[in-house]
Amino acid sequence: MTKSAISLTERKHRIHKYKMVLRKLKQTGISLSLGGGVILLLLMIWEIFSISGWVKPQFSSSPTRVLNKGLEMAASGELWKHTIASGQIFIIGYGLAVLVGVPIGILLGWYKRLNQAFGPVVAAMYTTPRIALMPLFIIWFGLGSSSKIVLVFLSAIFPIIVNMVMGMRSIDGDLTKVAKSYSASQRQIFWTIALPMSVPFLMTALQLATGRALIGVIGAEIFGSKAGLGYMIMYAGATFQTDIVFLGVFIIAAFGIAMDRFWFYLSQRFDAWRGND
Amino acid sequence: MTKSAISLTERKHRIHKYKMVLRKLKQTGISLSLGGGVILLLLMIWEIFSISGWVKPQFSSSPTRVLNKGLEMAASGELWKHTIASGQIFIIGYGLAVLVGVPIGILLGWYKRLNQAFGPVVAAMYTTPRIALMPLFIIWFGLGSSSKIVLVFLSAIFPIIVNMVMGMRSIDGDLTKVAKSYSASQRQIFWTIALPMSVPFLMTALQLATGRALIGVIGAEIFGSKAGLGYMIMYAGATFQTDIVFLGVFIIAAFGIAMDRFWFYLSQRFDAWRGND
Amino acid sequence: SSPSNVNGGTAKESGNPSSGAEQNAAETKKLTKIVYVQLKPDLTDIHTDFAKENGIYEKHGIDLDVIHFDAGGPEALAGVAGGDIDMGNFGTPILTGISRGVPIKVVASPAIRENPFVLVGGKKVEKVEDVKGKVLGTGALGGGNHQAAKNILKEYGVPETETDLRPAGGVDAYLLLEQGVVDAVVATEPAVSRIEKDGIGKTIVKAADIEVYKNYQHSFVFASDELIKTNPDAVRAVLAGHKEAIEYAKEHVEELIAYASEKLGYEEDLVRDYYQKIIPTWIVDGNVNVEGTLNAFEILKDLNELDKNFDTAQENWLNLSFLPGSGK
Amino acid sequence: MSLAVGQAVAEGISSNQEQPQPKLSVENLMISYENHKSGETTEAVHNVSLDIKPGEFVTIVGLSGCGKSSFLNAVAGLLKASGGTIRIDGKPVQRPGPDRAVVFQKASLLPWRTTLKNITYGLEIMGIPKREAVERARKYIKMAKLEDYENFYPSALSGGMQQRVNLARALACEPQVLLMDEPFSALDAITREGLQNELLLLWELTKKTVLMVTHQIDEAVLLSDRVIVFSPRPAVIVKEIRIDLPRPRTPEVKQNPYFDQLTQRVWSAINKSAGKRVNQDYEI
Amino acid sequence: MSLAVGQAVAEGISSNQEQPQPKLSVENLMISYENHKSGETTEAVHNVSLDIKPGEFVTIVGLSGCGKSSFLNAVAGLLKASGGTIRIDGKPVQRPGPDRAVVFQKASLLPWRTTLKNITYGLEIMGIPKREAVERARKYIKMAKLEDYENFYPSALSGGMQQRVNLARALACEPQVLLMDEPFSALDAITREGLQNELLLLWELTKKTVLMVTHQIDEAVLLSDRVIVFSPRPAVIVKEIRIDLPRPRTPEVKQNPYFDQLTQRVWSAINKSAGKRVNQDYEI
Ligand SMILES: Nc1ncnc2c1ncn2[C@@H]1O[C@H](COP(=O)(O)OP(=O)(O)OP(=O)(O)O)[C@@H](O)[C@H]1O
Ligand SMILES: Nc1ncnc2c1ncn2[C@@H]1O[C@H](COP(=O)(O)OP(=O)(O)OP(=O)(O)O)[C@@H](O)[C@H]1O
Ligand SMILES: [Mg+2]
Ligand SMILES: [Mg+2]
Repeated sequence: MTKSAISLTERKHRIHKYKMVLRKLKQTGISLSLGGGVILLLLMIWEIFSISGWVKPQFSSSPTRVLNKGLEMAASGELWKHTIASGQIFIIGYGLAVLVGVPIGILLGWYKRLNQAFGPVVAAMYTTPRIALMPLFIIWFGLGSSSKIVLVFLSAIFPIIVNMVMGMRSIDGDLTKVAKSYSASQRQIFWTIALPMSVPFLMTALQLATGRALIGVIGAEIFGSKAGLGYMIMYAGATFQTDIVFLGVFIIAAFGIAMDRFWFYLSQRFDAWRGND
Repeated sequence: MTKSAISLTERKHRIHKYKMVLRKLKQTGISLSLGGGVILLLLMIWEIFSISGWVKPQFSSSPTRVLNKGLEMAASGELWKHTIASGQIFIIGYGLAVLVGVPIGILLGWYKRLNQAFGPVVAAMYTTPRIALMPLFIIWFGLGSSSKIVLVFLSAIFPIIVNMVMGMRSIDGDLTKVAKSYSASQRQIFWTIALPMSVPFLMTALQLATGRALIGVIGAEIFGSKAGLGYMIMYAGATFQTDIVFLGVFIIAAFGIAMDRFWFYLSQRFDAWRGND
Repeated sequence: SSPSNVNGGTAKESGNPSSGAEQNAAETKKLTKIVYVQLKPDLTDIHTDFAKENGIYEKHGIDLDVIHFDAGGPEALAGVAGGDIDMGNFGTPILTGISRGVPIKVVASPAIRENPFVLVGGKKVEKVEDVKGKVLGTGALGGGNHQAAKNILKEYGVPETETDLRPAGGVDAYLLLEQGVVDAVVATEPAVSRIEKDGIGKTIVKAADIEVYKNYQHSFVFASDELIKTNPDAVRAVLAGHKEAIEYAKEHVEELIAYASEKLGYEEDLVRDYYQKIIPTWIVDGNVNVEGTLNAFEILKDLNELDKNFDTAQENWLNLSFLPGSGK
Repeated sequence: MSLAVGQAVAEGISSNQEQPQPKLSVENLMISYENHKSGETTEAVHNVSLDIKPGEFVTIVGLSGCGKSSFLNAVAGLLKASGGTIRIDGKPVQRPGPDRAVVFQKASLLPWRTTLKNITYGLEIMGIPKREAVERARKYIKMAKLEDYENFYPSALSGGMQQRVNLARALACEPQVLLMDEPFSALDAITREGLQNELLLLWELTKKTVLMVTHQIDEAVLLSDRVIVFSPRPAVIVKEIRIDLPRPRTPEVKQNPYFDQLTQRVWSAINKSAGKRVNQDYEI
Repeated sequence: MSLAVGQAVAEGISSNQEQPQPKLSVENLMISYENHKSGETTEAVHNVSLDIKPGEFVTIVGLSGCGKSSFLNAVAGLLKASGGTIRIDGKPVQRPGPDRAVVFQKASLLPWRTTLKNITYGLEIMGIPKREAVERARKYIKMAKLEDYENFYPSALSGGMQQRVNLARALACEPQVLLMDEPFSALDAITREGLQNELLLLWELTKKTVLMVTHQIDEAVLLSDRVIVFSPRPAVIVKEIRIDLPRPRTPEVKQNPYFDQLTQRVWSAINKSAGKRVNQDYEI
C-alpha cells in the first residue's frame, strides 16, 4: 500500500461521502418543498379568498392577518406566555401518558389474561367522553394544572395503549423463539425482540398521542385557565378576535407538523435495517 | 374401509369437535368473567363509596342510581330516542371515516411522495383543536346533522390514516418481492400482500377510531341537537342530573367495550395463521 | 381540599406576591385571595376586570382572581364542589346547582339581574309565530338562553316541537343569522344592536317583557358555604368591592368603553351605545329580587331543570347579610 | 463411453452457437448494492454475459455469497442491474413478467394462506379462473407430495415442506422461463431425488427454459445441459461445462462413469476459482 | 478392513450402554400439534427414546416433514412435548437453558442487528460483558468467514451467509449441548466442507455434546458417532448406526472404503423406512 494508493481509497471514500450528503440534502429538500408547497398553496388560496371579499374577514381571517397578529403578540411577549403555559401542560401530560401508557400497553399485549381482565376497562375509558367527566376532574384534581394534566394524559394515553397492545400481539414467533432458546427472561425478550419489532406501532402511538395531547391541552384550557394557547383561542373566540383564534390554531398545527415529521424521520431511522428498497 | 371404521373416525372427529367447542366456550367464559369481573369490582367499589357517603351523590352518582334512572328512561322510551339519534350520527360519521381514511392512509403509506406532500397537512389537521373550529363547521354545514357528521368523521379519520400509513410502511419486502415476481399490479400487491400484512394496523385503526368517533358524537351533539346521547349528557350536566350524565357515559362505554372486544376477536381470527403459540 | 393547594380550599391570606401589580399592594397590606368565576368574557361584567385593574378590590384587601369558564356554569360549580372556587357570578345554573346540593348561597345581585335575552328574527321572521318550521338558534344547552327561548315559545303558544330549536353553543348570534344558519336566534347585547344596525335582523321580543319573566331575576353573585363559614369578612369585602367597582365604572365611562372594546373586540360606538342604555339600569347595591328569584325557581321547575324536591325556603339559597350596609 | 468422450471436446468457454435466438440473453450484467448509510458499495455481479437457448436447462454453481441469487433476481426483474441488459426472446426486460417464475431461496410463503392458496397465488395474480387454478395447483401439490397438507398454514409446515410449496407455486404458473434458487436445499435425499425426477419428466415434456442455482454438483450435472461456475464475489463466469449426457435422463445416469467425470470437472472448476479464498487448513 | 467389519457388529437398535450418565436423555418423547380451528392433531414424534453420552456427536436423518425439527425443538425446550421426558445430566428440563444452544433451520436472525450484533445476541442475554462478547463473536465470525460482513444487516446478506451467522450465533455461546437443524444446507460444497472441518476441530477440542439434523448422509457419517434414522411422520427411530470411523477425523476419511460402506448403510436404512412413501416411479 503506497501512500498514493491509500489517498486514492480515501479520496474515493470522501467523494462518496459528499455524494451521500448531497443526496440526503436533495431528498430532504424535495420532501420539505413538497410538504411546504402544499401547505403554502392552501394558505395562498385562503389569502385569495379573503382578499377577494368572498368571505368576511371577521370570521375567516387570512394568513397575512394571522401573521401580523402573531408578530405583534410575539413582540409584546404575550404569545410566549401562552405558549409556555400550554407547553408545560403538554410536556407533563404527554410525558406521563408515554411513561404510563407504553408499559400498560405492553403488559396488556404481552399477557393474554391481563388483556382479558383489563381490556374492557381500558375500552370503557377510551370511549368515555372526557368532556362529560370534566366536572369530576375539577372536583378531584382542582382547577390548577393537575386537572388539565389529567385531561391531556387521558387524551394521549389510549392511542398508546391500543397501539402497543396490537404491537405486542403481532410479534414474530420465530424471533421470540430465538430469544427463548437463549433462555432470555421475559424482560430480555421484551427489550431485544418485542420492542424493536413493535417500533412501527410505537411510532404510530407516539404520533397519534401527540395529536391527541395537543387537542387535550386546548380542551383542558377551556376550564378555568388564565393562560395557555387554549385559553387564548377560547378567549379570542368569545370576543370575536378571529385572527387570534387562527394564530393559536396555527401554532398548534405547526407544532403538530413538526412532531409528525419528527416521528416520521425517527421511524425511518429505526427502519434502516429494512434495506434499501 | 368398513362401515364401523368410518363411523369410528367420524366419532373421533365429532368428539374432537365437541371438545373444541367446549374449550372455546371455556376460554370465552374465562375471558368474559375476567373482564366482567374487573368491571363489576370497580362498580362495586363505586357503589360502596357512594353508600358510605364519602362522596356526594350530586356529582358522583352511583351504579344503582344510574341503573334505576336507566330503567326509568328506557321505560319512557326517552333513552331509545337519544340512542338512536346518536347511533345514526355514529354510523354515518364512522363509516365515512373508514371509507375515506383507509384509502387515504394506504395511499400516503404506499407512495412516499404523496406522504411528503400531504403528510404535513394531515398532521396539521389532526392536531388542530376541532372544538375551536366548531363555529366554522356550524357556519359551513349548518346546525343539522351534517356538522355533527363532519365532526365525528374528523375525529375518527386520523387514527385510521396514521395507522394505515405506518402499516403500509412496515410491509415485508420479501413478500412484496414474491408478488412482484408474478407481475402483480400495485392493486394486486395491495390486496394480496399489503392489506393482509397490515391487518394489525387496520384493527388498531378501527379500534381507536371507534373510540374517537364515540367521543366525537358526544362532542358534536353539544351543538345544534334536539336528541342524542351527547345532548342528553350535556343537558343533564348543565342541570346537575348526574345520574343521567353517567347513564349516558355508561351506554357509550358499554358500546365501546362491545366494539373493542369485537375488533379484538376479529383480529384474533385474522391471526389464525400465526399458529398456536 | 388540602390547604397546601395553591388555589385550593377557601380563601386564605396570601402573603406571597403573585404578580407585579399586586406585589406593591401586598407590601402595604395583606390581601385575601378570592377565586372568582365568571363565564365567557362579556360586556355584562367586564367592568369587574376594569375595576380590578384600577385597584378597587385591593383597596378592600381582596386579591380578586377572576377566572373564566367558557364552558358554562356546571363546570364552574364543580370547581366549588372541588373547593377551588370561592365566589362568582352568572345565571340560573346557580339556582339549579343549589337545588341539587352544590354548597353555595346567593349573596348578591350583579349589576344586571334581568333576563338579558332577546329573540331576534331574520328576513323571514316577523313575529314569534313565524318560527314555526324554521330553525331557531339558542345558546348552550341548559343555559339561560335556551330557557328563554323555550319560555318565549310557550308564551306565544308555539309548541316546541313545531320549531327547529337548536343550541348553537358559543357561536356568535350575529354570524348565525348573517350566514343563514338560523332563521331566528336568541341573543344578548351588544349582538342585538349589531344585528339591527347592520340590517340583518330585528328584535321580535325581549324575554324580559314576557309574562313569566316580568318578575324575575336571572343573574346572581354566589359565595361558597365554605367561604361564608371561614371568612365572612372576605365575602363582605368582595361585595363592597363590587359596589365600588360599579360606581367607579360609572365615573369613568369613557375609559371603560375603551377598555371593554379593546378587550372584547367590539367597535367603540357599539360599546358606547350599549353602556349608555344599560348603565342607568345598573343595580349598585347588589340587592336580590327575592320574589323574582322564587319565580325563577318556579320556571326552572316547570322546565324540569330543578330538583323537584327542593325546598325554596330562603335559608336554603340566600344570604344577604354580606351586602354593603346590612348590619352584621 | 466413446460418445461421452467425443462430446467432451465441445466443452469450454461458451462457444458461439449459430442457433437462431436465445430465449434468455444476459449481456454484460453488473449488479452492485449500495449501503445508503455508510455509502459503501458491494459489487455482486461483474460483467456477466450468458445466453440460454429455448428449452435449455442451465445451472449456476458458486461459493456462498458469490452473487448467484443476485444474478437470478436480476433476471427475474426483481433487482435493478447497475449495468448491462437482459433480454427475453430478444426483447429487453426490466421488470418481472408472466414469462418468468421464481423459486426463491427463502420459501417466502404468504403466511396467511394455506398450502393450496399459496400455490394458486401466482395463478390468481395472472387472472386464471379459480377452478382451473385449484386444479392446476393440485397437480403440483401431488408432485410435491403435499396432498395431506393442502389446508395447512405455512407456520404448520416443516422447513422442507415450505420449500416444496415454494417450488410448486412457481411450477404451477407454467412459465416459459423457470428461475430456481436452490429449490431442493432443505430436502432429504429421497424427497430431493423424487422431485429431481419429477422435474426431469416435466422438463422433458414441456421443454421449459430453466435457470437454476444449486450447491449440489451431482444435481447440477444430473439435470442440466450446461453448468456455469461463478467466481467468488463479484461473480464472473469462470467456466462453462456442457453436460452432454444423453436425454431423457433418469437417476440411473449417475451410474454412468462419464457422470462422475463431469462432476469432477465441475468440482475442480469451483475449487480452482475458490482457491484464493479457501483456507490452507482444509484444502481438499 | 477388518477393524471396520469387526465394529460393524456393534451396530443395531440402541444397545444398552453401561456408561454412567448420559448428557442428554430423551425418554418416550411424544409430540403432536393441534390445529385449534379444525381440531385435528398432527402427530410428529411418536414415543422416541434416545440417550446421548457427554461429548457424543449424534446425527438425525429422515424424510422431509418426518419430525426432526420438532424433536430438536422439544429437546431445546422450545416445544412442549405431549408426552415423555427430556433430561440433561439426569435433570428433567422443560424450558430452554444456557446449557443448550440451537442452530435453527430458518436463519431467524434479528433483522435490526448487524452480523456482529446477531452473533453476540446469545452472549448478551447470558450477561457476558460486551468486550468479551465481541471478542468471542469475532472468533466465530472468522470461522464462518464473515469478517467482511460484520456490519451488514441480515437483509444485505446472502442466504448462505445468513445461515452461517445463525451457526456462529449458537457456537459463540459455547453451550454444553449444541443442537443444530440442517446447519449447512444452504452452503456450497466448499464452504460447507470448510465449516464441517472447523466444526470437527472445535468438537475434538471442546468435546461438546452435539445433536444435529442433516439431509447429507456423507455429512452425517463424516461428523458423527451415531446416526439415528427417523421414520416418516410420526417419527420413530427405525435404525441407529454407529459410526466407528477413527477419530480425529479429517475430510480424507471419505476416501476410506468403510466410509462408503457406512454411507450405504444409512442410505438403505432411510430408503427402507421411506419405502412405504416412495413412489414406484422413481424407486432408487
Ligand atoms: N406448528 C405446527 N402446527 C402443526 N403442525 C406442525 C407444526 N410444526 C410442524 N408440524 C408438522 O409436524 C410434522 C413434522 O415437522 P418437522 O418440522 O418436525 O419436520 P422435519 O423433520 O424437520 O422436516 P424438514 O426436514 O422438512 O425440516 C410436519 O408434518 C408438520 O406439518
Ligand atoms: N440488499 C443487499 N444489500 C447489500 N448487499 C447485498 C444485498 N443483497 C446481497 N448483497 C451482497 O451481495 C453478495 C451476493 O449475494 P447473493 O445473495 O447474490 O449471494 P449468493 O451467491 O446467492 O449466495 P448464497 O449461496 O449464500 O445464497 C453478498 O456479498 C451479499 O452480502
Ligand atoms: Mg443465494
Ligand atoms: Mg426441519
